[in-house]
Amino acid sequence: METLIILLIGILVAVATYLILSRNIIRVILGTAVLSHAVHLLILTLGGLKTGNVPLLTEADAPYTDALPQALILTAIVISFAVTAFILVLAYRAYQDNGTDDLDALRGTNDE
Amino acid sequence: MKINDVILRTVTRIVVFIILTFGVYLFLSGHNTPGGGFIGGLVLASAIVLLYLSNDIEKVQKSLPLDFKLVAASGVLLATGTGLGSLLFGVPFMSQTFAYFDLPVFGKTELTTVTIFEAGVALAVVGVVVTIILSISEDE
Amino acid sequence: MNNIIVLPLIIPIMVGVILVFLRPYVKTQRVISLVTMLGMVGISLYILNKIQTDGILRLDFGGWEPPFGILFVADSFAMLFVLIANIVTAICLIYAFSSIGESHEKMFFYPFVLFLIAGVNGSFLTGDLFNLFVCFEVMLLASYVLITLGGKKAQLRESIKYVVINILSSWFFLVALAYLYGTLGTLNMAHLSERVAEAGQGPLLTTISILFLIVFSLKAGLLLFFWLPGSYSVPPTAIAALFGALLTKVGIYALFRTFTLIFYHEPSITHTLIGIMAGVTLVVGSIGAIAYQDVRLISSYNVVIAVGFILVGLAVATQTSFEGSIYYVMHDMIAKAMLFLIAGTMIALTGKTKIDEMSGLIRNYPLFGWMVFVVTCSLAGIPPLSGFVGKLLVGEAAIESGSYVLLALAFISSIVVLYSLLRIFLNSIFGETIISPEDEVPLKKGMIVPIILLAIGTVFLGLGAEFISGYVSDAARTLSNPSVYIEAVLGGN
Amino acid sequence: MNANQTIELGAALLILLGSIMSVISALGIIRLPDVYTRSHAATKSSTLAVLLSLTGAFVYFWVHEGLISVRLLLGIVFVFLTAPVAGHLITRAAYRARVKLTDDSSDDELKDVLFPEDK
Amino acid sequence: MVEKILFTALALFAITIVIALVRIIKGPSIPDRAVALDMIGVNLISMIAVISIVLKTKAFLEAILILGILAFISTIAISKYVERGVIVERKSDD
Amino acid sequence: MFSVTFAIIIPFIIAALVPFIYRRFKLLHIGWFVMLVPITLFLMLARLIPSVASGKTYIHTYNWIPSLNINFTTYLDGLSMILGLLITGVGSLVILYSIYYLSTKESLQHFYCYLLLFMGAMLGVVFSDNLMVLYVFWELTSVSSFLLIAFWNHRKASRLGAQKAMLITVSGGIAMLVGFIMLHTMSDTFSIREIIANVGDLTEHALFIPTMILVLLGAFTKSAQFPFHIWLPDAMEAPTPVSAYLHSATMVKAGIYLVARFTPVFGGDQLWFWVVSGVGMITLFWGSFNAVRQTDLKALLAYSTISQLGLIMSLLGLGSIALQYGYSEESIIYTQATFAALFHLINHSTFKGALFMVVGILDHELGTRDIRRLGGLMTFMPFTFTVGVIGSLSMAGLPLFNGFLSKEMFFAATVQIMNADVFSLQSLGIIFPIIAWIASVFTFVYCMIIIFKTFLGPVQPEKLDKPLHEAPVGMLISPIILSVFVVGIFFFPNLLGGYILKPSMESIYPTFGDPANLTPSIHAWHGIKPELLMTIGVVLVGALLYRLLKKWKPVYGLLSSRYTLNAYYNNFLSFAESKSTNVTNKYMTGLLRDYLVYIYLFFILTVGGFFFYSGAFSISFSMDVRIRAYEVILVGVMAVAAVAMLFSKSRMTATLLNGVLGYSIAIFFVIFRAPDLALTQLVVESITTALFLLAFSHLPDWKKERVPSKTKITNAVISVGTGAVVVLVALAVLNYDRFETISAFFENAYELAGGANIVNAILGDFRGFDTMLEVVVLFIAGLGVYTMIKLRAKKGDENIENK
Amino acid sequence: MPAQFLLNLFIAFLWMLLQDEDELKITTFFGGFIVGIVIIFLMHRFFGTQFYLRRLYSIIKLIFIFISELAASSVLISRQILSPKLKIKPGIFTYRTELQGDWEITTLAMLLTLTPGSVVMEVNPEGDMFYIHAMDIEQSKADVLRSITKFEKAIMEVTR
Ligand code: NA
Ligand code: NA
Repeated sequence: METLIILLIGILVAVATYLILSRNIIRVILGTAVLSHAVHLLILTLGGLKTGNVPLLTEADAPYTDALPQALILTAIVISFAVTAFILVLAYRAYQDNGTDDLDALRGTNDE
Repeated sequence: MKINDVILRTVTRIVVFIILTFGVYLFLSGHNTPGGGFIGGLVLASAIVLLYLSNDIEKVQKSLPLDFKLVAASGVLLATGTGLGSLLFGVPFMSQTFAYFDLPVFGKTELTTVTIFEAGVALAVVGVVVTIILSISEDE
Repeated sequence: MNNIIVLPLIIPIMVGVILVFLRPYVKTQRVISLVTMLGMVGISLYILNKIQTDGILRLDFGGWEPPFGILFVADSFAMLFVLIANIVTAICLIYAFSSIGESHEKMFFYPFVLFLIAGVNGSFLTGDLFNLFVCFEVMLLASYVLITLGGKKAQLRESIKYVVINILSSWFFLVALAYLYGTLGTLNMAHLSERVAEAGQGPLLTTISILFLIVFSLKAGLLLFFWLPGSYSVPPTAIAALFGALLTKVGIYALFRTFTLIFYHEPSITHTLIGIMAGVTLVVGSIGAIAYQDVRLISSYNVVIAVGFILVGLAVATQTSFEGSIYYVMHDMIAKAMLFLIAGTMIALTGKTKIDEMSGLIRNYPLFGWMVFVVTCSLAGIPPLSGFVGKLLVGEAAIESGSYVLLALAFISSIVVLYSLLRIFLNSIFGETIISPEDEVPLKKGMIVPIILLAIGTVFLGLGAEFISGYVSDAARTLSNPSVYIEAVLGGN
Repeated sequence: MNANQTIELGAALLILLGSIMSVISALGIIRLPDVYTRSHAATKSSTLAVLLSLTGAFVYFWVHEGLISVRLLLGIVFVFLTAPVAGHLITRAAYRARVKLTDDSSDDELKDVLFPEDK
Repeated sequence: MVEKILFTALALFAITIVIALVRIIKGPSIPDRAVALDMIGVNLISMIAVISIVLKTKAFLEAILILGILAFISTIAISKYVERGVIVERKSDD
Repeated sequence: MFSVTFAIIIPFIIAALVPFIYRRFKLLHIGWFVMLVPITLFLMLARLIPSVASGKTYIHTYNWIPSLNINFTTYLDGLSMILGLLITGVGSLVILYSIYYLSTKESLQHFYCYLLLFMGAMLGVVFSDNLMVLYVFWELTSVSSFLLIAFWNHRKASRLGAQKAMLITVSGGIAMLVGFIMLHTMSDTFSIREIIANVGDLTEHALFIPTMILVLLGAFTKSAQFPFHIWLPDAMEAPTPVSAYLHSATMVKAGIYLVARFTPVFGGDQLWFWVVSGVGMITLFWGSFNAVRQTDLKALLAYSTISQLGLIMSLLGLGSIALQYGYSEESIIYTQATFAALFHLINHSTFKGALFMVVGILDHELGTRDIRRLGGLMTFMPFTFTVGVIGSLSMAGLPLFNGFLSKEMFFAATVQIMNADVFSLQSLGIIFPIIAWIASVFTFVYCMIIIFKTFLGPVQPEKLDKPLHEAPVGMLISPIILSVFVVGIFFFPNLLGGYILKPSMESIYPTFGDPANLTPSIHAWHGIKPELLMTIGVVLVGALLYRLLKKWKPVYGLLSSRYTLNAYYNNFLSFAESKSTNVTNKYMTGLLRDYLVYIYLFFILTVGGFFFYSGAFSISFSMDVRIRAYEVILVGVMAVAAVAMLFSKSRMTATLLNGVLGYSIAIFFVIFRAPDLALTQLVVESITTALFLLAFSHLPDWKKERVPSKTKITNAVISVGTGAVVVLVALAVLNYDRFETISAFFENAYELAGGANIVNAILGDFRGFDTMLEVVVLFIAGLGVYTMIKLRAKKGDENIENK
Repeated sequence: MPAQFLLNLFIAFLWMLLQDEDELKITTFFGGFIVGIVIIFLMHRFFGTQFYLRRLYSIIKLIFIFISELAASSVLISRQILSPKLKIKPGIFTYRTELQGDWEITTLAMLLTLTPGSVVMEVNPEGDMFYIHAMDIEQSKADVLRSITKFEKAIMEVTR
C-alpha cells in the first residue's frame, strides 16, 4: 500500500511540476494545487500507515494511527488554501493590469 | 426569458439551516469527535457561500449586514487572546485548561478554554472565506 | 517560565489585527505601530540581557514539555537577529510615515508590516521545525501582500514570480519535513539533533539535510536567489528596505540553525556544498552588482553578495567564523535597510531609477549625499563602520581552516561592492547638478531621519563592537556547541 | 445465522444493490447521447444508489452498534432534497449555455422562448 | 461474507468513479463534466458509508453529510458559472 | 604629558568642527584656523625628537574591542617620528599655501574637513601599533584621498580619477587586511611590536610567504608601485595643495612606511628582497621614462613621484639583505641602503613638495600647466623660478642640494649589492646599478625639461589666458621654506642623520643593537667612487639626451596607447560592466519558468545526485499494509485524473480534474483513518474549486500554448526527474525504521487535554500555537485579497515616491 | 412567528439527535435550542413562510410519493441504459400548473424531476409554467399528465 501510494505521489509530483513549468498562470496555479495534494499524501504515508485505529479515544482502542502527521497536514491544508486563494486573485489582478496571463509576456526587463 | 431561481432559493432556505446547524455542531463537538474550529468554520462559511450563490450579494448583505473582514479580525483576536490570557494567570502561553462542572439543566459538563480558542478559529475562518469570495465577486 | 519570549511574535500580531479596525485613522495607526515596534526593541534588549544572566530561555507553549509541544527557544543567536530586525523595522516604519502615502497606509500597510515582523521574529525564536514552517508562512503571506501593495503593474508581475517560487520552496520544506518525520519521528529541533547524533547522520539523513539546504537557500537567496532582484525592485521603498534587510536573514538564520544544531555531522558533504554555493553566490552576485544601472537592482545584487559572504561563515564552521557571520548579519540588516531607503529616496527625489539619469544630488541634498557615502563605505567593509568586524572574523576563520578560495572570493567581493556603490555615488550623488533649486523636490525630514538613524547604527556597530561582543560570542558559542542548546531544551525545567 | 446477522447481510445486499445501481448510472452517463439525458441518469439512478447504500449503512449501524445515526439520516435527506435541484440547475445551465440536444430529439418547446432569434 | 460483499460494492463504486472520470475527461461540455463530478461526489458518499462499516467506526459519518453539502454547492456553482459566467452576482436581474 | 593618541584624535575633532566654525567666521579664511592644528602637532612632536633620538619610545593603549585583541595602541619610535614630522610639517606648509591657492568661493569647509581627516588618518597609520587599527586608518586615508581628488566633482575627470585611486588603494588595502589577519593567525597578536619580537616563530609557517605578498600588495598599491601606479597621475585632478601633500609627500609614503615597518618581519626572506627591490627598480625606471613624455607639468611630477617612490622602495629592498647576514661588520654596509631610503624619503618630500607648489603657482597665476604654452618665466617670476630650479636640480641629483646626497648613496647601494654572496647577486646584481643609472638619466632629462621649457626659452604670452606676474607672497612662503630645507640638508645632513634617521634605523633593525653603528656620517665628497662616476655619467648622457630630445621622443609613439596599463584598466572596467550585463541577463531572464527550472535542476542534481552517490537508496515491502482492489482503482483514478490535467484543453476541465484529485485524496484520508483530515480536505477542495471558478470570470480562457518541443522535452525530463527523486527518497525513508515517533504521548489526550479527539487535541492544545499562527496566515491572505481587489491605488494618489 | 418557533424546535431536535447519545436528553435538547436561537436570530430575515406541525402527516405522505417516484424512475432509466440499443426520443415539453408560491412550485418541480424520464429545466418568471426535458418524450408526457394531479393534490394538502 505505502509503496503504491508513494508511486502515486511521484506521478502527482511529476504532473504538478510539468504544470508549474507552463506559461499559463492558471496551469501554474493548478500545478501548485497538485503539489500540495502530493505532499499531504506524502506526510501521511511517511508518518506511518499503520493499521491502527482512528485517533478518537471514545471511538476505538489503541493502537491508534499516528495523529501528529494528521494534525500537521491539517495545518498545511489550510495554509495552502490561503496561498492558493491569494495567488488566484494575484493572477487575475495581474491579468487585469498587464493584459496578459502569459508568463512569458510578464517577464519584464531587468533594467527598465 | 428571465431566469427563475425559485426552486434553488426555496431549497436553499432549508438546506442552509441544516448546514448552519451542522457547522455549529462540528465546531463544538470537535474536542471529542471529528470537527473543531476549522472545519466548523469552513462549514459555516459554506452555508453563507450557498446563500450568496442562490441569492445576490445585495440581498444577502441586507439580511446579514456584517463586515466579514472584521469578523475575521475578531476571530484572530479571540484566538490569540486566549493565548494571551495565560500570561495573566502566570502559566505558559497558550495553556489550555478544562474542567467538569455540574451545571443546572446541562448536568455534568466539560468546559474548556480550547472552545474559546476554537471559536476564534471558526470566526476567523468564516470571516476570511467570505471576505475572499465576496471581494472577488464584487470586483468588476 | 518565560512568557516574555513569545511577545515578539504575539504583540505585533495582536496589534496588527487591532489596527485593521482602525483603518481610517492613519495617524493613530502610525503612532500605535511605531510605539509597538519600539516596545519590541525594548523587550528584545531585555530578553537578550536576561539570557546573559539566566542562560538560554525557553517557553513551552501550553506547558507541554519538549519534544511533545511547541516551544520558543531564545538564545543569544536568535535574539540578536530579533533585536536588529525590530530596530530596522521601527526605522523603516518612520520612513514609511512620510513616504508611502496615505492611500497606501489605508491599505492595511501597518498591519501587514506587523505581521511580517511577527513571522520573522517567530522564525528566529521557534524551537520546532514544523512551527518554523508555519512562521515562514506568516512572514511569506505578509510579504506577498506587501510586495503587491498598491498594485502597480510591475508589482503584480514580479510578485507572481515571487509567490510561485516561494510556494515551491514551501513545498520542498514540507517534503523535507515529511522525510524527517518519517525517519526521526519528531519535530523538536533539539530532539532531532539528539536523534541524528544517536543514529549517525547516514546517507539518507544527509540527503534530507541537503533538501533542507535547498529550502533555506531559496529563502536566504543562497545561490537560488532568482526571485530576489525582481521582487525587491518593485514595492514601495519602505517595504523594499524591510525586504532587503529582513527576508533573506530568516533563511540565513534557518541555515545556521539547522546546520549547526541538527546536521553538523557530515561537514565534508553539507558544509562543503554550502561553501560551494556561497562561493558561486559571491561570484554571480558580484557580476550582477555591476551589471545594471538601476539603483534598486544594484542594491538587490548587493543583498546577494552579502548572503554569500555570511554563508562563508557557516561553511567554515568554526566558532570564530560564526562570530564573524553574526557580526556581519547585524551589520548587513542595518546597512541594507539603509541602502534600500537611499535607493528609494533617490528615485523619489528624481523620478529616475538609473544612475546615469541622475547627477549631482549632493548639491541639492548634501546631508543625503553624505549618507550615500556612509553606506557605500559601510557595505564595502571600510572600518570603523560595521561591516569590518564581521569581515575580519570570517576572514580569520577561513584562514585558520584553510578555506582560501572562499576567503579570496569573499574579500574580492567587497571590492565589487565598493565599485558598484561608488558608481552610484560618483554618477548620481557627485557630478554636475541637473536639478535647479526651483525644481528641487524637498527631501522630507521623515525620509532623511531614518537614514541617519541607520547611519548611526552602522557607526555604532563598528565603533561599539565591544558592547555587543559578549552577546555575539555567546551566540557563537551556542552554535558551535549544540549540547548547550539541547541541554536547555531537553534538560528538564 | 441469527437475526442480527441476517439483517446485516440484508444491509450489505442493499449496499451491493446500490453499487450495481451506481455502475448502471455510470454506464448511463457514458452511453446516453447528450447532457440532458445523462443528467436523468445522474439525478435518478445515482441518487437511488446512494440512498440505498446509506440506508444499508444506517441499518447496519443500527443493528450492529445499536446506533440510530442521525448523521446518516440527515445525509439521506440531504441527498434526497438536493439531487433533483442539482439536475434542474445543470440542465438549465446547459441549455442556456447552448449545449445542443441530441439530434434524435423531437420537440423543443423551450427554444422559441429562450432563443427566439434563432428561428 | 458480509465483508466480501462490502468490498465488492466498494470496488463497484470505485469503477463508477472511473467511468465518471472518463466523462469528465471527455466532456464535451462543462455541464457534462459537472454531471459526472456530481456523480463522483455521490459515489464517494457511498464509499465512505461502506468504509465506515468495514472499519467499524462512526468517525466518518460527518464526512458523508459534508460531502452531500459540498456536491450540491459545487453543482450550483458550476451551473451558475456555465449559465452566467459568474457564480455570485452582485445584483440579480429580478 | 603629550600623548600620541592626542595627535591622532585632534585632527578628527577639528574636522568635525570645521563646518560649524566655517559658518560662524565667514570673513576669515578658515585655513588660518586649520593651520594651527599641524603646527601645534609638529611642535609637539619636535619636542620629542631628542628623547626619541636617544632611543626612547612612547606606547599608549586605549581599549576598543579588547575581546578581539583590537585596541587603540599608539607607538612612537624613530620610524613613525619621521613620518609624523613630515605629515605635520608639510601639512602646515600645504595649508598655508592653500590659503592663497583656494579662494573663499570654493567650499572650503569641505576641503579642510577632508584634509584634516586625512591628516588624522595618516597620523593614525604611522602611530598605530595594532594592525587592525592601522588598517582602519589606512582605509581612511584612501577615503579622504578619494574625497580630495573628487573635490571638484562636477568634473568627470575628477570623479574618474577619484574612483580609480579608491578602487586600487582599497583593493590593495583589502589584500593587506588579509595579510594582517594571517599574521594574527600565525602570531596570535595584532601588535606589530609583539610580532617583531616573536618573528622567529613565523618564518617557518606555511602562510609566511602569502602573508608577505598580501602585505606588499597593500604597500605597493598605496605607494603607486608598478603596475599599480596608474592611479597616481589621474589623482592629479585634485587641487594642487592636495597633490603636494597627499600624492607626493605623505600618503604615497605610507606604503614605504609599511615596507620599512615590516622589514624586521619579512626582510630576512629572499623573496622579500627580490620583490621589493625589483618592483622598486621597475617603478623607478618606468616612472622616469614616462615622465619625460609628459607635457602637463603636474603629470610630469606625478610620474616623477612614481619614479622616486620606486627608488626609495628599491633601497628598502636592497637594505633588507643585511638581515640575511644578521648583525656583523660586513652586514652594516648593506644597511646603508635603508639609511639612504629614509634619507631620500625626507629629501623627496622637500624638493617634490616645493615643485608641486611651483606648478600650482603657475597653474593658479597663469591658468595653465602645459609646458607647450609656457616658457621664459624666469624674468617674470623670479622667486618661483628660483624655487623651481632648486627643486629640479635636487631631484636630478646635483650637488648643493639634498637630492645629491641621497642619490649618491643610492648609487653606492646598488653597486654594493653586487658584493653580496647570497641570492646569486654576484652575477645578477649588476642589473641594479644599470637600471638605477638609466633611470637617473631620464630623471635628469625631465628635470631639465622643467627648468628649460618653463622658465627659460621664449615667452609665449599669446598662449596664456592671464598676464604674466609673480605669485603673491603668501603663496611663495611655503615653497621657499621647503627649498631652504633642500639646501640646508645638503649642508647639514648629519643633523638629520643623528636625530631623525638614527632612531628609525633601530626600528628597522631592532636586532642590530646600537643604532649609532648603522648611522653613517653623510658627506658630499667621499673621493672618486663608482657612485660619483655614475653621477657624472648621468649628467653627461642626460644633457645629451635632452639636446636630442626631439630626435628620439617619437620612440614613445611606438608604445601604442591601446596597450598601456591605463587602457587595460579602463577596458577591464567597461568589459566587466558589459560582460556582466550580458551574463546576468542571460540567466536572469525574467521568465518564471527559467527560474523554476534552475531550482528543480538544482534539486535533482544535489538531492538526487547525492542520494545515488551515497547509496542511500533502500526499499522493502515488508511493512506495507495490505491493499484492496478498490484502493488500487482509486489510485488509478487519481493517476489518470492527474495525467489528464496535462492534456485538458480547457481550464474548466483541468480545474474539475483537480477537484477529483482533491476528493479522492479525501477518500484516502478516510481509508487511512484520518476523519478530521477528510472533512477539512473535502471542504477546502470545494471552496478552492469555487475560487477557481470565481477567478475564471476575470481571466481569459486558455489558448493553445506554442511551446517548442525542446522546451516540452526539458519540462518532461525535469518533471519525471523530480517525481523520481521524491519517490526514491520516500521509499528509503519508509524503510528507515530506527525511531518511534513522539506521538504515543498524544494518546493520553483525554487525561492531559480533556479531549478524546487526538488530532483536535493536538491542534487545539499540544500544538495550538501552530493553529493560532495558521489562523493568522489565513487572515493575512484574506485581508490581502481584500486589499488587492478593493484597495487599489487610484491614479493620482500614488505615493510620492512615484511622482 | 410560530413558524420560527417551530424551526427553532426543529433545530433543537436536530441538535439532540446529532449528539448520537444513547438516550435522548432534555439537556441536549435545551443546548440545541440555544444554538437554534442564535442561528435563527442571525438568519431571521430569510424566514418568510409558514410551517405547521400538524401537516406532518401530509408531509410523510408526500415523502412516500417522492420515494416511490424515485424508485420507479430509476428502474425505468436503468432499463433504458441497459437495453442493447437505445430506443429513446428525448425532447422538451411544457406544463402549466395551478400551484402557487415558492414552496408549492418547488415541491412540484422536484417531484416532476423525480418522475420517470423527466427533468424540470425551467420555470417561467411568473412561476406557472414548467419546461420539462423528457428522456423519451411520448412516454414521459403521458406519465407526467397521469400523475400530476395526484402530486398537486398531495402538495396542497401540506401547504394549504
Ligand atoms: Na549620473
Ligand atoms: Na520510516
